[in-house]
This record gives sequence, structure tokens and C-alpha cells, in this order.
Amino acid sequence: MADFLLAAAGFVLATVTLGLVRILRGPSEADRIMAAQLLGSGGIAALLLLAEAMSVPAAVDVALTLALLAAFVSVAFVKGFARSGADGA
Amino acid sequence: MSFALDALTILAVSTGAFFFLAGTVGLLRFPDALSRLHALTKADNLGLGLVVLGLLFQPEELFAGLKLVTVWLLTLLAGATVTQLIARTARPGGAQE
Amino acid sequence: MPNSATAGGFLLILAIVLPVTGALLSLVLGGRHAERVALLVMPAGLVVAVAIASVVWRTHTVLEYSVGSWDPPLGVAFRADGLSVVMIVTAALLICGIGAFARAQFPTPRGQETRTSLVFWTLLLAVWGALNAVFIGGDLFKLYVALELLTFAAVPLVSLDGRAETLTAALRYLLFALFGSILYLLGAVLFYGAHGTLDIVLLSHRIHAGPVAWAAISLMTAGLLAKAALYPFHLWLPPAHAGAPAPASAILSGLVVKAPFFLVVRLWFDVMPRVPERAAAQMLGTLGAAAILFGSVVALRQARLKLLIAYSTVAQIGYLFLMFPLAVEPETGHQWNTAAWTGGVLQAISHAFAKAAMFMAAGLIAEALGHDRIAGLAGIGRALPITVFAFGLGGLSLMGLPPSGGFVAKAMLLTAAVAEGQWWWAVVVLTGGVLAGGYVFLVLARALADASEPLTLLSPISPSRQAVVVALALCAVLLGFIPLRPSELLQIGRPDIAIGGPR
Amino acid sequence: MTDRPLALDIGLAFLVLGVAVWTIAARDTFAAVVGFVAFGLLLTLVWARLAAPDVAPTEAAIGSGVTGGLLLGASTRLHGTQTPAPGEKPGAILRLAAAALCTVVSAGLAAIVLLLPEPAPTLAPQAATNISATGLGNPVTAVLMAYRAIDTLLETVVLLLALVGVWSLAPDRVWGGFPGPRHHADPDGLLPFMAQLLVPVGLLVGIYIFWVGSVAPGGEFQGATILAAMWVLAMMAGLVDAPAVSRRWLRLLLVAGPAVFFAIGLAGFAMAGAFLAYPEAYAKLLIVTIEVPVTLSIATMLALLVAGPPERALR
Amino acid sequence: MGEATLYGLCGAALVGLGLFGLIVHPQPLRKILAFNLIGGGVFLLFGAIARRGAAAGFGGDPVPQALVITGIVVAFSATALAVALLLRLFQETGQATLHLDG
Repeated sequence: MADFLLAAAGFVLATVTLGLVRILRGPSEADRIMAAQLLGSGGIAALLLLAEAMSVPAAVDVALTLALLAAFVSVAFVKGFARSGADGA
Repeated sequence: MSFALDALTILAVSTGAFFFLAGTVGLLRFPDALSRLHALTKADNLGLGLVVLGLLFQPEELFAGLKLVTVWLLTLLAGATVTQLIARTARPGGAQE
Repeated sequence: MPNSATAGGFLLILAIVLPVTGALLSLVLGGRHAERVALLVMPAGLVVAVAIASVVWRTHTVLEYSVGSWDPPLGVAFRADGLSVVMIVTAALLICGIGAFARAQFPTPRGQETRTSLVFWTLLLAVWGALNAVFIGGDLFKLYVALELLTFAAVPLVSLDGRAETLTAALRYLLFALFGSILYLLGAVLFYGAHGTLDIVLLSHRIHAGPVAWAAISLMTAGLLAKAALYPFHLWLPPAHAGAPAPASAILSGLVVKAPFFLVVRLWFDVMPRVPERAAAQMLGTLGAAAILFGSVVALRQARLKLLIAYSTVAQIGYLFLMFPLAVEPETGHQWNTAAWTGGVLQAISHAFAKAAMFMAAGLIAEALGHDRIAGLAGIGRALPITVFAFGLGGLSLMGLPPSGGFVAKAMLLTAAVAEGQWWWAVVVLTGGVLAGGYVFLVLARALADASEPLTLLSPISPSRQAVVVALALCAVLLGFIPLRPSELLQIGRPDIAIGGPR
Repeated sequence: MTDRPLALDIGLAFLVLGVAVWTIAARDTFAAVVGFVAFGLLLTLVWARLAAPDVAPTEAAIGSGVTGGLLLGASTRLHGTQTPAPGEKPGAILRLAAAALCTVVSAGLAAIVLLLPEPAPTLAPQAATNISATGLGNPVTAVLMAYRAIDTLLETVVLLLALVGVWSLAPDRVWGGFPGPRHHADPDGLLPFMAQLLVPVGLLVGIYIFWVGSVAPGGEFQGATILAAMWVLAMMAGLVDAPAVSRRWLRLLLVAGPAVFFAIGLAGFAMAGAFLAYPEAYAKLLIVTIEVPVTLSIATMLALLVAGPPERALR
Repeated sequence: MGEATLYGLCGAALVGLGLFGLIVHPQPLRKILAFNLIGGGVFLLFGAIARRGAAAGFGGDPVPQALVITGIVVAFSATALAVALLLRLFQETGQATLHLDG
């Protein structure tokens, strides 16, 4: 079971990192933040799988932290973005 | 019993992983920002949700299971709101100009 | 642990706790109280510094204290040897002097808190606590935290006036300092990986020459050199030190740059005393020599007084690093010459007093004239004779003329150079002295010239502030009366492999 | 504990490096910052793989989360200034020289990693044998709060000084005023709605992570960061305004942590014969007594560091 | 080669990468980013060293792990101060460059 979970973690991680190509390509800032967000939820999924596979229950707490902070970062992005638009006016 | 649970876990986690794959492909292949956003939301919500579901089939304490669900709900809430906000800024005539 | 160690340990803790809690209190009380707290802490801190010195001097041993009774390697130890004691007392005296000088510059109008005075008084105390933490730290990671404490206390002092130039200077300073600390941390990490401890004494027993030790010490040294602004890492220093308000410049140039130098000394003489280091010592000396020549020549070409003094700091830092090749015995590579050791440390403290006095004198001159262009100094010698006198006294130390601490320091470096047959360092010392004479004379000649039209001062300069400046300059002069031989106090805590002991 | 790294580890290491290259090489600063956020996220996973469950949430919360949010904000504010002037751009020779130097540094460090002694020196046994004297169950917390408590104490002061430094950048006319711009609640109510849901949950999680730190991974820094992030989130959603920096309660809150830490440390002289020593019977109680105000102070410092210097005057 | 060594090598590479960015990027914000990458590399090296020191039932040496936590917090305060300085400079001059003559 542990092997399967590890493999699944690796698969999810590899997939969402592919999405990072979107960061490279853009074209808009929103695309970049979307890719980062996908990486965020993929990372959380991978972490949960790792926690179970490695029997480190504390990793679930890490995932909790990550989920909260991911929300924070995204909001910071959106607010900052809106403001930079307002400043330019 | 444990075999059946393991099978359920494998099924759910695999499906979740597939949704992540689908989301990524969508993010890379879809032509415009809004449809990409759509793909992303699917992957986010369903992919992580299925992974959490799969893990719930493994023997967990009640509290640990609660934490798993909380992680999912948090991501769901944050994801949904942020997607909305992004959708608004990504729209032509949004804050982008 | 014997009882005396506990009493002495209490003093060591107090040397950090007193200024840091003072800074916290200043921040909470705010307003007029920030200054009052600082003025209360200063004499108390001076007493603590002197008490530590007297304990070390009386017992003739290193004062050592394990925090929380956890001995290294698990815990963190504080240690005060002769070198620490000298630096602690110097810092205490200078902080008190600078504080007394700064009262008029950072007043707080009744009932209202001003940004500059709150920040200045809080950070003055914080700098003090950080310096003491550096001087008595016995653990490489604790020293990293202390260095960062020092950086964050020092950087805002640069941009206190909020002008664009000083903001740029502060940002540059911060980036250099961060670069320096991360390299330092990297070296410490490697030491831990190889030897499983960060404690300086334990490390010195376990260390042996090898790639890990060399990599670690090179990284740490490079990082510290960036923080100490040794040539070619000097780029950030002149705008930062010249742009800060005068009392802040005095702190930065007099004390703050000495902390990374102090740590380089700790690394090479305390962590690695058993490892031959000849090539490295020559390298540090060469950079020092380059700094002396480069800094002095550029100082000569400055049009503004504060920039001239700042470039002179670049040069004077160079002298500090001459102590490395001279303190290392060239034949075996790991014994050392106590005359050079004393000379180097004496250079650090006499420069601290002299440079603080000169920056504050320059501050008074700029306040009186409204500018600090050297070309426009004519007549100031007549208007502010005491200030210009103090500037000249400080200059003596930079040039290395008697009577001054700078003279004794440079004389001992010369003695060591000649005794060891490394005459080229002697040439550098002498050339640097002549160049320093050049730029000090340049300023004094202008200042003492008669003004073509009667000079009107923008604001009257209070005699008490001038008195503080003279007092600090006199400290530098008084250091010139200590006997011209290796200091016994500075030998406390040195390994007994030293040669050329008190003659 | 396997002897060979799993494919997962190798893949993860390459991902970390790839994202790092991207962060350096991206032409657009904003894209580089997004890369950095991804970098922090991947590092979090690495920490989990390195059996450092206390470091992982710290990296997630501070290294990636709050730092990422701060840099994202800065890069959007600096939008348009991020193309270097022609004279500023380093020439090809400098770039080559830099690349050569950095390759040497990396290669040297890599060689040292391979040369590290076997068996590795460690303080784990010592940390384990002494942990009973601290009453704690988590060795990392024992290091932070007992063996090397002086580091933690000074570190809270470092944070505080950084905050004083940030505040010192305020223009004189707004001194004592409010940090950052005033965010108004979104008319569509989307962000405030989310914040109203997220913040209470986040506060609970923060307190939980802090509380669990004495027995299991977690602790005051991780908990404090979550609390701080929730506070900033509430500020950004317009639910609350940032406090004016001249407020006495705010100043008290900021120094409460280090002050209690110092006070109990000094009391150690009387109670246990040394600074920051705890009598064994009360060790855990005293450590928790320190941790609670320290967590609150750190949360306040972090939130205000993100909020920036005062920008609006007190009326 | 265990995972500790693998991630140690990864940390070594990160330090070089960050150093490169610090040298070649003229924009302060990019320098700050590069500084954080170096920091990440150094911490990772320390983490690898901690992992190697696994003993006494702990998955890693707790001392370096605790020091990494301290280091991350210090690096954040440095970043916050640098960003605040940079933004203030931008506000004052409309530019974000380290050149004095701007």
C-alpha cells in the first residue's frame, strides 16, 4: 500500500509541475497564479499521500498549514494585482 | 475487509490523480484563460477531494480524518473564491488595464 | 560550576539583557521616555562592562557561562576573554559618549512622539546589546543571530532622514550584509556537519586541516569581510556611513564594522589556532594593504567632509587585517606574535574612538555651516575651535602620530613586521600614515584658513556637545599612553602557544 | 530509511532545481516570484521527506507563504520598474565569470556533502537523554525553548528590530499612523465572505498547531505565522484595519513575548541557578507560559512586517 | 547514496544558483529573491546534515532542525526589511534601482 501511495504522490506532483510550464508561458498574470494554485493543491495532495505512506501523521498538519497559507498567498496576489491597476490610473 | 478498503483507496486515489492530470492538460492545452480556469477548478476540487476520500478509507483516528476533510474544505473555499477573483481580473476590462 | 562563575555569568547575561530590555522598554513607553530609558541604561551598562573587565582582570581567566546550565555542545556558552573585555568596555564608553552627543540631535517635543528620536534611541540600545552578544558569544550560530540583530539595528540608522540617497545606501548596505550573513551561516553549517558542534572551544579541539574546514572558514571569512567592508567589498560603506546622521555614523563607523572584524579574529585565532594558515593570513593582509592604499587615496579626492571620513574608515579597516600575517609566525605558520596581536586590537579600539569623534565633529560643522563641503570650510576653525581641535586629535590616531592610540597600534604592527622580516607590511603602514596625514591636513588647512567674508553660523553649537566630541577624541589620545608592549589583559584566554610574551 | 533515494526523491530534487532555475532565469519579475512560491511549496515536501516535520510547516508558512505573499505584493507594486536600464545589465563576460564562480562554489559544496564524515556526528542522543528535564515531548521544541532558548529569545528581538526598521521608513507626517492602505470590504462581498469563513478556521488551526508543538511537530513559529496570515487576510478583506503604530496596546503586545521570556529567564537565576534554566518540576509550565505571549508577539510582528510602514496619519 | 546526500547536493546547487542570481540581476527585488534561494539551499544542506544525524529514535538531529526554523524566521525578517526599503525608495524616486545617481 505504501508503495502505491508514494507512487501516486510522485505522479500527482509530476503532473502539476508540468503545469508550471504555464508560468513560463503566461501570457497573463492570472495564468501564472493559476498554475501556482494547481501546484498548491497538487502539493497538498502529495503531502497527504506522503503522510499516509511514510506514517508521519504530522504531515497532515503541514498540509493544513499549506492550505491556509495558499489561500493567503492567492488573496495577496489578487489584492496586489487590483491595487497595481489602481495605482497606475 | 482491509483488502476491500485498500481497493477503495486505490480506486479513489487513482481517480483523483487522473483529475490532476486532466487539470494540467487543460491548463496547458486550452486556448483561453477562462476555460483554463475551468479546468483548474475541476482538478483542484475533485482531484484533492478524491485523494482525501481515498485516504479516509485507511484506518484513521476520528480527529485525523477530521483534519483531512478540513484540508479539503479549506482548499475548496480558498480555491473557489480565488478563482472568482482571478476570473474577474482576467476578464478584459478588469483591473488589468 | 564554581560560584564566582555564576556571579560573573550574571554580569555577562546582564551585558546583553540590559540594553536589549532597554530597547524594548523604549519602544513600549515611546515618546519622551525612549530617550530617558536610554539615558538610564547607559551608565548602568557602563558599570556592567567595567565590572566584567575587573572580574576577568582579577581572575586572569576566561569568564565562561553556560546559558540555562546546558553545557555545549547541546547548549550555548558565553565567554569573555581579554579581547572581549576590551571590546565591551570600548563599546560601552562610545555608546555613552554618542548618547550624550545625540540628545540635542534627537529631542522629543513635549507630548508628541517623533519618528527619528524613537527609532534612534531604541536602535542605539539594540546595537549595544547586539555588539555585546557578538563580543561574548561562544557559539557560531548564536553569533549568527547576534550579527543579524546588529544588521537590523544598524541599517535603519542609515536611512533615518528618509532621503532617496540614504534609502539607496541603506538598501545596498542591507543586501551586502545579508549576503555576508548567509555565507557565514553556510560555513557554520559545514562545521556542524563535520564536527557536530557549533561551540568555538569544542570546535577548536575537534578541527583538523582538510577540505571541509577550509571551505567552511573561507565562506565564513568571505561573508564577514563583506560585512566589514574590507576592500574589495567596501562599495556599500561610504554612502551609508556618510549619509547617516552624525551620531549614527559614529556608531556605524566606530563600532558596527568592528563586529565582523572581531568575528574574523575569533575564527582564525580561536576556532583554527591549530591549523596552519600562512597563505590565508597573507591573503587577508594583502586585502588589508589594498584597502589602506585605495581608501586613503580616494579619501584624498573627496569634496565632502563626511565622505572623506567614510573613505578613511575603508582605509583604517585595512590596518586591522594586517594583524593576520603579522600575528602568524611565518616559519611554522601557527604560532603567533603578541605584539602584532596587541597592535591590531589597539588599532580597532583607537580607531573606534577617533572615528566616532571625527564623524561627530563633522556633524557639528555641517550643522553650523549647513553643508560639509571641504572647500567651504574656511573660517570654521575660528568659529568652532574646540570641534576642529577634536577633529585634529582624532586625525592623529589615523595618521599614527604620537601621542595617540593609533601611534601605539601602528608602532606595534611595525615592530612585528620588522622583527619577522616581513618589511613590506611596514611600508604599507608608513605609506598609509602619510596618506592619512594628507587628508587630515587637507581638512585642517581649509578649516584653519581665514574666511574671505565673516562666517555666520546657521545654528549655535552648544559647548557640551563639543565637549563630548573632545572627550572621545581624548580617549583615542589617552590610549597612546599605554606602554608599548604586548598587553597582558589581551593575552587572557589566548592559547599558550603564543611567542614573544610580555618583555 | 532506505539506502538509496527513491525515484520520488530524485524527481523532487530535480523539480526543486528546475523551479529555482526558473526563479533566477525568468525575464519577468512577477513570474520569478510565482516560481519562488512554487519553490517554497516543493521545499515543504522535501522537508517532509527529510524527516523534519517541524521544519516543513515553518517552510510552508513562512518560507513560502508569508514571504511569497510579501514578494508578490512588492512585485505588483513595482510593476513596470523591473526592466533593467541598459547600463545596468551585466555584460556577457561578467555573466560568464559569475557562472564560473557559482559553479565552483556549488561543485565545492557538493564535494563536501560527499566528504562528510561517516558516521555523522549528531546531538540527537544528547537531546534525547535530556528531554525529560524539560517536560516536553518534541525534541525540536526542547532545543528551541530549553537547550538553545537564548537563540529563540534573541530571534524574537531580531523580528522586532526588523519591524522597527520597517516602521522607521514612514514619512514623518504619518508617524504614529496606520500601516498600508485601508482596504475596504469588497462591494460584491466575495472576499469578506471568504475571510469571514476562513479566518476563524485559520485561527483555530493556528492555535492547534501552536499547542501541539510541545508534544508533536508544530510550535510557536508555525502557529504564529498562521495567526499572522489570518490577521493580514482579515485586513486585506477589509474586515479590520491595521492598528496605528503609536497604540500603546500594540506596543505592549509586540514586546510581551520577549519581555516574558527575559523575565522568566532572569527568574531562572533564583529558581534554578542559571539564566533561562527551569526547575525540573515546573519546566513545562514555565515553557508554556513563555510560549503563549511569544506566539502572540510573533504573530503581531509578522503581520505588521507584511503590512509595512505607516502610510496614513492619525486624524 | 541516501536521500540526505541527494538533498544535500540539491542544496549545494541551490546555493550556486542563488549566488549567480545575486550577482547578475541588477534589480533589487531579484536580488532579494536570489538571497532567499541561497537561504533555501543553506537550510537544505543543514537539513541533510540533520537527516544524516538520525539517532536515538529521532528521524533527524533535532538541533540543526531547530536552527533551520530560527534561520527561516530570520531570513523572513530580512526579506521584509529589504522589501520595505525598496518600496519606500520606489515611492520616493519612482525607481527601484541601486544606482545612486538613479
